[in-house]
Amino acid sequence: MTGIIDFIIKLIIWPPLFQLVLLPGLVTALVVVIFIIWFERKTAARVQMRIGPYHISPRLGGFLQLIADLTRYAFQEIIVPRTVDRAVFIGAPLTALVLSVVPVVAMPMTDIPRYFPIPMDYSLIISMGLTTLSPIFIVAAAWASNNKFALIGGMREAFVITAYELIFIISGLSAGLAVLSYNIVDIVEAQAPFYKWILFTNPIAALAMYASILMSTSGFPFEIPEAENEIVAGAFTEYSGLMYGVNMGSAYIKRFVYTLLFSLLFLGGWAPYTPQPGFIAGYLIPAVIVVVKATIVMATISFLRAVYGRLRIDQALDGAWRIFIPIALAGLLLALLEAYMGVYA
Amino acid sequence: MSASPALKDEIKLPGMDLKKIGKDLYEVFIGPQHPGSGHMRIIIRVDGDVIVEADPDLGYVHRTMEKLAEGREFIKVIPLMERMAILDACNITLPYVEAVEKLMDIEPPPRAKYLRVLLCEINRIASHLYGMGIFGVFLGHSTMYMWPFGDREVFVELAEKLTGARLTHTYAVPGGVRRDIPQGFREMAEKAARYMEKKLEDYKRIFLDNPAIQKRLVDVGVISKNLAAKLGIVGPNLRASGIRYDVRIIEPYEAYDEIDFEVPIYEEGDAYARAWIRVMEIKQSLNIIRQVLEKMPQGDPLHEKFWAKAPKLYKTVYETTGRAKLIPLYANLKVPAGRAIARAEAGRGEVIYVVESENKTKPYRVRVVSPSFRNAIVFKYIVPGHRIADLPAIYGSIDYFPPEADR
Amino acid sequence: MAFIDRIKEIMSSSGIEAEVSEGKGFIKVKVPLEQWEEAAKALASNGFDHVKTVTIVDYKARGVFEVAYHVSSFLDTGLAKYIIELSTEIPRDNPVVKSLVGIWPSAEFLERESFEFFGVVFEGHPDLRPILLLDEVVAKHPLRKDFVVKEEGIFR
Amino acid sequence: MSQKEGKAYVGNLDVSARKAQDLLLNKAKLGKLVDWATAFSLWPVHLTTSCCGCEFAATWSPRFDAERYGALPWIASRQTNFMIIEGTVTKKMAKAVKVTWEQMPYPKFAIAMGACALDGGIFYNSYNIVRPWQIIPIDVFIPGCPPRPEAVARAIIELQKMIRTKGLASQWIIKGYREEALKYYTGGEG
Repeated sequence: MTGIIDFIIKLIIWPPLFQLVLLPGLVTALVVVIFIIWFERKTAARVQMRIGPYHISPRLGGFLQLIADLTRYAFQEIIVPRTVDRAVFIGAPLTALVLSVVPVVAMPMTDIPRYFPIPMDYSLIISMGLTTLSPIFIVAAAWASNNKFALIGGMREAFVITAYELIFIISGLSAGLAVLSYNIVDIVEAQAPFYKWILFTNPIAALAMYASILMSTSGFPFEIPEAENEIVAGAFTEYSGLMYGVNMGSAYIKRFVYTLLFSLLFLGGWAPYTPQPGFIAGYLIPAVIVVVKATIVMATISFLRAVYGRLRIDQALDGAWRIFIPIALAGLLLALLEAYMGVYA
Repeated sequence: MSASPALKDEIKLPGMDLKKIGKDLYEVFIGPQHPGSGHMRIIIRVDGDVIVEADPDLGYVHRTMEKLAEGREFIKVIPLMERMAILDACNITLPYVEAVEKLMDIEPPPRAKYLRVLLCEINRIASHLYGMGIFGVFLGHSTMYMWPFGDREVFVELAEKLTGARLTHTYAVPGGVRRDIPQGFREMAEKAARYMEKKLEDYKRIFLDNPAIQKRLVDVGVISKNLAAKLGIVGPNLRASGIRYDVRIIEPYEAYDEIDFEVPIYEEGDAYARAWIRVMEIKQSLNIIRQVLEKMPQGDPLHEKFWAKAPKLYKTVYETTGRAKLIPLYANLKVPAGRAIARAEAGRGEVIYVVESENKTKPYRVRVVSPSFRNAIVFKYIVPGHRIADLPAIYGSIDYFPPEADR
Repeated sequence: MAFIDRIKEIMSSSGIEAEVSEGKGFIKVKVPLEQWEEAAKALASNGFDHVKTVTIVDYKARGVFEVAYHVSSFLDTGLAKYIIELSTEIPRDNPVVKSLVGIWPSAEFLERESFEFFGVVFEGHPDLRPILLLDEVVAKHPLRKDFVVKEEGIFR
Repeated sequence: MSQKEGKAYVGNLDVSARKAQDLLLNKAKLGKLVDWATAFSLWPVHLTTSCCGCEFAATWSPRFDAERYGALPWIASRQTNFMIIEGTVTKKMAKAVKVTWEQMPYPKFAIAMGACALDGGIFYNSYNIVRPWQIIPIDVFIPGCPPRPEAVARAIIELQKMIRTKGLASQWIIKGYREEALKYYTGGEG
């Protein structure tokens, strides 16, 4: 009997599973997403001279609003229209949800090897590679919906993927290049003093990566694949009930994962703190620090919603290929220079 | 696009008849349940992302006002026509009232003229703010939706103070206006004007000078001067194309010839100019409101023909509280036979009424052509050649209001 | 020279027998049906560049429809303050009139509207379809006087 | 939808979802939670039928801010559960109303706004209008022409109370249908 319990506990704190499901994984992502959507609605309301969600829980300032929305979605009818490709229609969003959280298994949240999910030397490249998987399934879901608006949304998503991925990867790699390592642990450790955050030493790459996060996760002003006034709800037009909740969830989880990577690469990860031995001091605290940093980055993305309108698809692609890719390359060059001069040596 | 040919044959839903519309084209129905359109539908044929053909399908809010007007008394037509554009109620019914006055050969007293101008300008500001809000949300700018809508409440409140109703004022009646100016209105209006001037700067900062918005609007939906005249579009859209046409200066009605104001003109004719022109017009309207309150003459708010016949109680109420109720005389108002045409500059452009009477209590024919209906032609001739994403930008920039177009 | 005389001159120089008279807020130019298009061309060539309304009035007692185009000018500010009512009469049982969309493109939607409300056929209109109503309502031609809705009295 | 169709690929989603809902609502007594969640998450679909849309928009404007009650105007019909009929419904629009209503997933509710939606209002003798209660089931009517934004907010609160006291949402999910709505699926005009 005790053997089984031990096994279960071991399984739960087995780093890959723990990361995927609990700490920066699904559960944390859900909490962060609930907070971020609430924050998004409340800040937008504040900028717009309103109150925002309130009466559901006056003492918490309407914090339960998202829980009510999710519960409502969970119990609504799931409509699967007859004209859709059923298998893909149902399968694609679920796959996208799972794949959107997968990159965290390659992101170490501490420098103690015992708590590494999967010890490897190229964790930066692996995690960036994994992020490219889930958008394909959004395109698939759009195609399977058999709806013109969804199709246009899916096409836009595909265009945007091809544009932002290059920026994302170039700017991510330039963070590693400066440190001369593609191991996230090395990158974070190199940024230990405050002034050595790559955000400060290489702001060009940070800007490019921030822009690519905006593009990839439909943040304003690049909210193009779901431009509601043009193509209704984009790829998710036909989804209802829980299926739509899954879609929305995967979009926000994707944003969360990207910002996790951003805070590891550019914001020093668990920087002011040095992990100590032990589970709490060695894993929980640094992980929470990274999550908090990621949440702050997400909050800035949310705030942009209140400030910007959306661009047109051709303008966004034009900006990506003609402005942000040169910027990302300039960041790479700067990183090369820093590596040559030995800033992080 | 669809699952399989076999499935296609099996499903026969209404409105799903498949027809071939040309190689590489597909048809998208924008509206009526679509966030990028109001209560109308635009059927667009798209090649990739570029619109090849657009066909506006109006009439989703056609409530048969012209027919119903033939069966109602002259005075009851005013609230009926008001429903056409309830956010611009005084402007949209004023020409009707003027046409009836022309038929009856009466002219409202000068104070009534000023009061009408006052409410017209309040309405114009509210209407422009509404249009700007809709424009903002069409570009995905939710703040630009909320700010003008919040500030519109200031002017709705002003109108409510003046007339007693938020939107449906029925303020101008043949021979004058329904109520006089209430106490404390001047201070309120002055405060509102000062507030609005401050907010216009904020709009400029967050919306008009916003690089993302400029990118979306500059050189989008360009209507050249000649094309604008040919298509017969009206209002701010016409003036954004460089044509100095505003009924307030072309054929000054009411007290507009005694008021000093400018009509902003832009030469570009694109969506960005149309956004700017509304801001500048709000500025001018604030200026007009200030002048009206300054220059307003004393006197009765109603023509003496009606005022003399008003019961004594009405006069006492008016003299003590400044509020005049509608005199029952209007119920069976007989209008001499003939035809009269009157026009006015509503928030969205020129509105024109043709009223024909047969010397009865009901009109023989009321023909109204509203600015939005005349602007609807833009969708057919300007939209093609733009991208799908430009459709909301153009739609928002012409400030199209379907109930007004459909009547 | 008064403006009304100028209109008379325009009409007579184009050889059109028009009755020109002054109405309340407009100048009425009544032309015979045969010279309908020429009259429109004469006005258009003199700077009247757009149509404000296409108004049809159903005189059931006389058995005619009066078709009236209210035209004016945007580009010429001298003309802009006048509204010219170009009107003609067509029989009620054969309501056909030449379309003026070729001369004034701004009349396109207005003519479509008149077509559905009165059943007046505008010959030569490029796209004569109902615009506001559903087909089943169009069949009744609702603005004709023989289509009756419940009228209301003073006290309803 | 026949039950066989779905099984071919991924199992029958409808049936399994219904079973799960049944388990949660009947066995786990989650009905109260669902009613609470639905009441505070009434997302009206973007379908403006007439001129009361001005006041509808004003209800969500900063001064009245109906988002306080958790109601967020949403764009696509599939993700909403609430419809406000804003004023007159013309014959042409009635088709759109019906289609939009059918597109929405249950449990769904409707508010009819304005005198025109009650009984035609000022357009009572028009040849081109229908009464919205002839085509979809209405929960709350708001009189007025147009109703003030406060009245719309009041109607939303009223509907929230109805959902929570009568358990409209949970009952609908348990049964799979709603008595009041039934006649609109069989004999209603459309």
